Amino acid sequence: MARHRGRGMAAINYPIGMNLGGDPSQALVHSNPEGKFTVTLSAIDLGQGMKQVTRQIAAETLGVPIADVYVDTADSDTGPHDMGSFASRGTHRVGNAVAAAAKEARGVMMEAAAEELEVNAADLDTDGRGNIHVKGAPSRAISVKDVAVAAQFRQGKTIAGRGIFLIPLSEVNPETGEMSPVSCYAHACLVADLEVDDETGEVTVLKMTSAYELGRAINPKMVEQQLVGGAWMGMSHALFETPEPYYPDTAHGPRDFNEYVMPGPGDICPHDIAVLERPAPDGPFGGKGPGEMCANPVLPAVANAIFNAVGVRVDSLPITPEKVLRAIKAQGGARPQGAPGGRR
Amino acid sequence: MALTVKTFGSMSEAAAALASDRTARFISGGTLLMRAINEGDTSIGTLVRSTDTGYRQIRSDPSRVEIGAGARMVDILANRDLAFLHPAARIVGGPAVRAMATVGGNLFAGSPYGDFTTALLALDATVSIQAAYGGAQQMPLEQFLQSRDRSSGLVTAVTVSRPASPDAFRFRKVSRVKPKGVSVLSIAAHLPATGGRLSNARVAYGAMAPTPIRARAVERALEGRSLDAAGIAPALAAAAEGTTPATDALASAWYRREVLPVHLRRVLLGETG
Amino acid sequence: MLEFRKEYFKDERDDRLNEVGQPRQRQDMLGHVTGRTRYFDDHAFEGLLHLKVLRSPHPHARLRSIDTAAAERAPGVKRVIRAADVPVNKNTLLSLINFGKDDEPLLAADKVRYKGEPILAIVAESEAAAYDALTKVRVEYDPLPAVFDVEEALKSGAPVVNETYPTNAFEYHEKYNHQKLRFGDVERAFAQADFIVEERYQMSPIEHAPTETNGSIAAPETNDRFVVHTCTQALFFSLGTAAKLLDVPSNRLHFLGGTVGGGFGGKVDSLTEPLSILGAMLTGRPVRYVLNREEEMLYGCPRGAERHYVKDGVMRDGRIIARKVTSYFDAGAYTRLSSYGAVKCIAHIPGPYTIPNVHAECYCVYTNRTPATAMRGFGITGVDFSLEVQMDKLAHKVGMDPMEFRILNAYRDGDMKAHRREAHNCALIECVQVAAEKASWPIRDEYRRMNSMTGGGGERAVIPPTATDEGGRIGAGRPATSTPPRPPPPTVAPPPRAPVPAAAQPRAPQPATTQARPAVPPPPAPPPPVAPAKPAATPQHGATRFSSVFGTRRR
Amino acid sequence: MAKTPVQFRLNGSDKAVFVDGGENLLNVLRRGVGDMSAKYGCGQGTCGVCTVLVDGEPQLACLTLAETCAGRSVDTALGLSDGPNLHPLQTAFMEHFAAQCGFCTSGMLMAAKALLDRNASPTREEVAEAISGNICRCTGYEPIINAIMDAAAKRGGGSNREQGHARV
Repeated sequence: MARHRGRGMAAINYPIGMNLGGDPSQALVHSNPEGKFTVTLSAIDLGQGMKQVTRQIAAETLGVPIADVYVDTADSDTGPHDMGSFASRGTHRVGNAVAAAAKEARGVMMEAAAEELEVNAADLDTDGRGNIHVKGAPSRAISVKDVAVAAQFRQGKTIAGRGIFLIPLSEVNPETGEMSPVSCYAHACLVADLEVDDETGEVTVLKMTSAYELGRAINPKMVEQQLVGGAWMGMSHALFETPEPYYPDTAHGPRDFNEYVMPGPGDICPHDIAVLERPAPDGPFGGKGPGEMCANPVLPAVANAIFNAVGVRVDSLPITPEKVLRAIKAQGGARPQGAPGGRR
Repeated sequence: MALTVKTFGSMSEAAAALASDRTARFISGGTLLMRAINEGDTSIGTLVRSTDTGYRQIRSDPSRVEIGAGARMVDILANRDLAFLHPAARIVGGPAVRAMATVGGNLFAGSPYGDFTTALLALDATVSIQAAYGGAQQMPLEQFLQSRDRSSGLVTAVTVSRPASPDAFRFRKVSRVKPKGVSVLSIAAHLPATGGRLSNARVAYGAMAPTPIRARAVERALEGRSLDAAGIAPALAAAAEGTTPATDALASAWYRREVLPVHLRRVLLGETG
Repeated sequence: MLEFRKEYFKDERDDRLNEVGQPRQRQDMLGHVTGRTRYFDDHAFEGLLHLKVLRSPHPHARLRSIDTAAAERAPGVKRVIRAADVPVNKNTLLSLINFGKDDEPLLAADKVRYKGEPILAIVAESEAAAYDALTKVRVEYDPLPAVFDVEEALKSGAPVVNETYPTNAFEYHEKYNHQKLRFGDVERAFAQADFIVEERYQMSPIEHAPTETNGSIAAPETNDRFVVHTCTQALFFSLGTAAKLLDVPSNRLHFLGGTVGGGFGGKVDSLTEPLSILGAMLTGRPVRYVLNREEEMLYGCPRGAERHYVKDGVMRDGRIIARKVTSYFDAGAYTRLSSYGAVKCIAHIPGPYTIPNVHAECYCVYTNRTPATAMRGFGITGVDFSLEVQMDKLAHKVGMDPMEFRILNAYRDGDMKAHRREAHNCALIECVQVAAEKASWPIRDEYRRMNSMTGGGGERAVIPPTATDEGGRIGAGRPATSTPPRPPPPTVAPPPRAPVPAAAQPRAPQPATTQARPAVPPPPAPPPPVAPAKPAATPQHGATRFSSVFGTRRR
Repeated sequence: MAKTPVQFRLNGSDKAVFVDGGENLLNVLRRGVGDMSAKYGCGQGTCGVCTVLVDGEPQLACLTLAETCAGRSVDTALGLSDGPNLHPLQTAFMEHFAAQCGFCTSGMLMAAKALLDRNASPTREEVAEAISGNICRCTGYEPIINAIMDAAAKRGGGSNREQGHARV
């Protein structure tokens, strides 16, 4: 009986957004007479944080505090069109649309402020705390609230903006596959350390160490949510999950969460993450989108670490204890491959 | 379609109600029956309940323990006198399931559930059954399990022998998910020894057949042997004898048979992992 | 444990921002922890009815007869909905953007193509009443032979799963039974390679398993409209799909959602909304249709299975000179989104590496199983698994450290990718370096000094002479399976060129010399070539929103 | 159909409802009295998103026959806060970003409360065990475990906090 340690790595990139029918998103931004803003969308928050990501992008673009912005989404009567929340498109596509709408609204706001301060709008800036001031002369200022009141009740201006982001669809060449699939990519490299029980085929992931490049992290805590939870899902895909455990045989499909196995709270491991930010030139503040790619490097890294531990290649997902055990038996026993990358 | 719930103060009344209605089922913790109802099982027309307090009681004496069929896993875990059963009770579901699931219900849970029953089987349990009309009867658990789907009457209690010593009783459940998962297999073993030699060992398996089963061949192979690598070798060789494990979403029959001797060895030698 | 490595790419960022980059609390968090967040099912309606569907027990069968008389008389039943009640009972999800042919009924009409396919729906006063009535429906089936393996399905004589695609493969460009990628000449490169590694990879289906199952509630609203509370991941996709199937103007549907209990791709297919609305239309009452967990697990559309054959030619010094991939996406019985997954797969090959010869084919194949759909990492997750395990094998084969092997072959700014677009904004090398450092995985100094901004471009930006072929033409018989036929002599017509990304990015300056970069082997002597050319600078195709991506007309 | 009257206490307030035969507590809470905090996730007892406390014990509302709650006390996530003052678990979940889609959160909180009410200073393993019947598909459990540990520490327990991860 033996447990063998193994270490494996994988590196990946991931396309942000999709190439179908163009990939448009729209956003509307408007202020109430108190200078408080509402972003109106039809994007979906599935937990990935769409509402908060777009809220921060809007606040940053408008130059107002986060508390002065709320996002209202997914009422088809009021929210303008959006393709949907998938393909890692939310931060990039919807974020760009929101930035565009907020920019337009900010333009009106600055014009209204300029009229109140009797200066040129180009000479004004926001302080991010709810005030607009003359560049270089912070005392010549007016609050966003006063601007909004003036715009509504004196100037007859709507502090509002519309935004759309569209990457025109790119035809795929039937002969060569030539196309512009997306505009930017996120990147990752992940190291998995694990242990394989050579008598039962059971794999225990002990640690993950990773570097993710995601463009600008719009909200670092939400990036962490995605990366930690996504890597868990990657581990789950690698070792546990499928509704067809004997694919292509369709029998024995799981009917509940007892039979559809996923790592439990006792199966998780420490994950040491570094985030790199190479801003996407066409992303909102350089944002890309970590939502999907976070899981992807875990699957091959785990498979490679199993090889490192016991010398067997399981090229079929999920890598169940049964597959590992069968491979070890076929090989005549575990053959540890030594430690790549030195001590662990 | 319309369900009727009937509540009785005594088990004998409940047993009579159960016998008089083909669509009646006795509901205890509800973890099996309520799921079936939620999923549209239309064969259930009546739910029979009992508020009989005796149904939940645990009575112990120095050699035997009688556990009311309505005792829940948390009741077992709260009872210090039943420490030998705690490992088997603790692996039933999560905390909420353990606050609902009863010992009686576990007897009816099909593979890959019902691992508490595996432990009861290794402890030489007998089942007390209240007949529809008339008195109570006792039946060895092993015999009960063979006929449980056809059983009439109402299970009121389970009685088990105390293990010879705390170390003489071992229980292991193998799951894919930690800390809570259903059974790839489970093993319970009562290993009384005198002078380092085993005698009358009882070994039971869960998820190695449609119901928990006794591993008779293993028990025979352990008779008079010592608990060391050489002593248990014949038992390991006979580990899979009599098993008919299923292939399901968790594991194949091949895998269950293949790792059974490994886990049996780990149980017998007290290895971790 | 999470740290930001701000020193990387700091010259490309302005970090002086007020809100972006700040760890602000989520707008929805207070609602979550107080139990007050409202999901689609958290809306109360007086007189709510419940809808359940009858599902096929067979993976493939003709429907001989359906008798609903007893079910209609069952207690609490308000309405039985049959295929004939669906105004437009054929759709494909991507028809809204003109991709693919309508191939899927809302309720099976004459045939079922997977186990669990909905045949009819019952709307009743309670879920229990609906379940009870389902047991009273009598259906006679004539079972048909079924096929479950993607390569078996492509063989001649295999059962036809979906008559819309009689060869069991999605049709690309109305011409091929797969999507092609051709870049350089892999066969010549294989002949020059020091090692060839050829492997097969398989990913089983994966269920999204969100804690909230798919569902919706539809209710008559004032003004002859219907309000729909839904967990959809794509509000207007679902609205458009429902409007089409029910043949109603889109402005008669008022969709509300946006707060969803997990999706991961499993809530794009609009599984419940059309039937909820139809139920509300036919009964005049609010109707709730929510999948139970077993339905969600087995019939709620998984991430489809994928099979990838990867053949690589690698030199002793670690350079990969050719990569050939043949991929099969198991769509199940209907297209849903799998057709696009295959395109995403093609665009992703050969992974984040600069390889001078690449050849790939991806098939979207129909089998008699639950239709697959998108899931987190769609079209990529299974490819990355295959390619990165393959990379590990290649590194092992040439005796290189796997980290260094990745860095050596990594794409860099200015490199030409196999789909004929220049790479920019690359960061693979840096990720590998940082992960190695954090994991105390030693890599040599020369590999630590490399970066994504330098060493790319130049001859790495050249589109090589490319051999094309017409293998897999629709109507030319079933394709071979694991090894696609070697094509006939290449065509001569140069392929049309699609646009360069409109957002032409400022590129890091190219170094005058290229010593630091790994050499790309000179392209092999050109076969009768497709003339390489720089991609056109202006888009050839405009942003016509509803124009066809692939020339497949909407039905 | 005959309905049965059932009275129980919900988050400290008396409720009276009529239930159908065989109706479960989850349905009664959601459709009977309008407490939507407990969710439907499976109806099988395998996901935990309907976890509530019945007389202080965690139970799965979907598997609880409603009429067995007569005269008993039911607590849900809606009753967790004291007016506008959040329960320490709620605060900790917020601080640790321990929710994404939020669908499992109500059940997680109640499972965690059941633990902390009995064990003021749980170990990581005990926390993992306490939420082992609750599925979260988003977070990977790590932030949830951290939040519960933190809430315990801030309530004065937490002496068993330790490095490392739960392996139970």
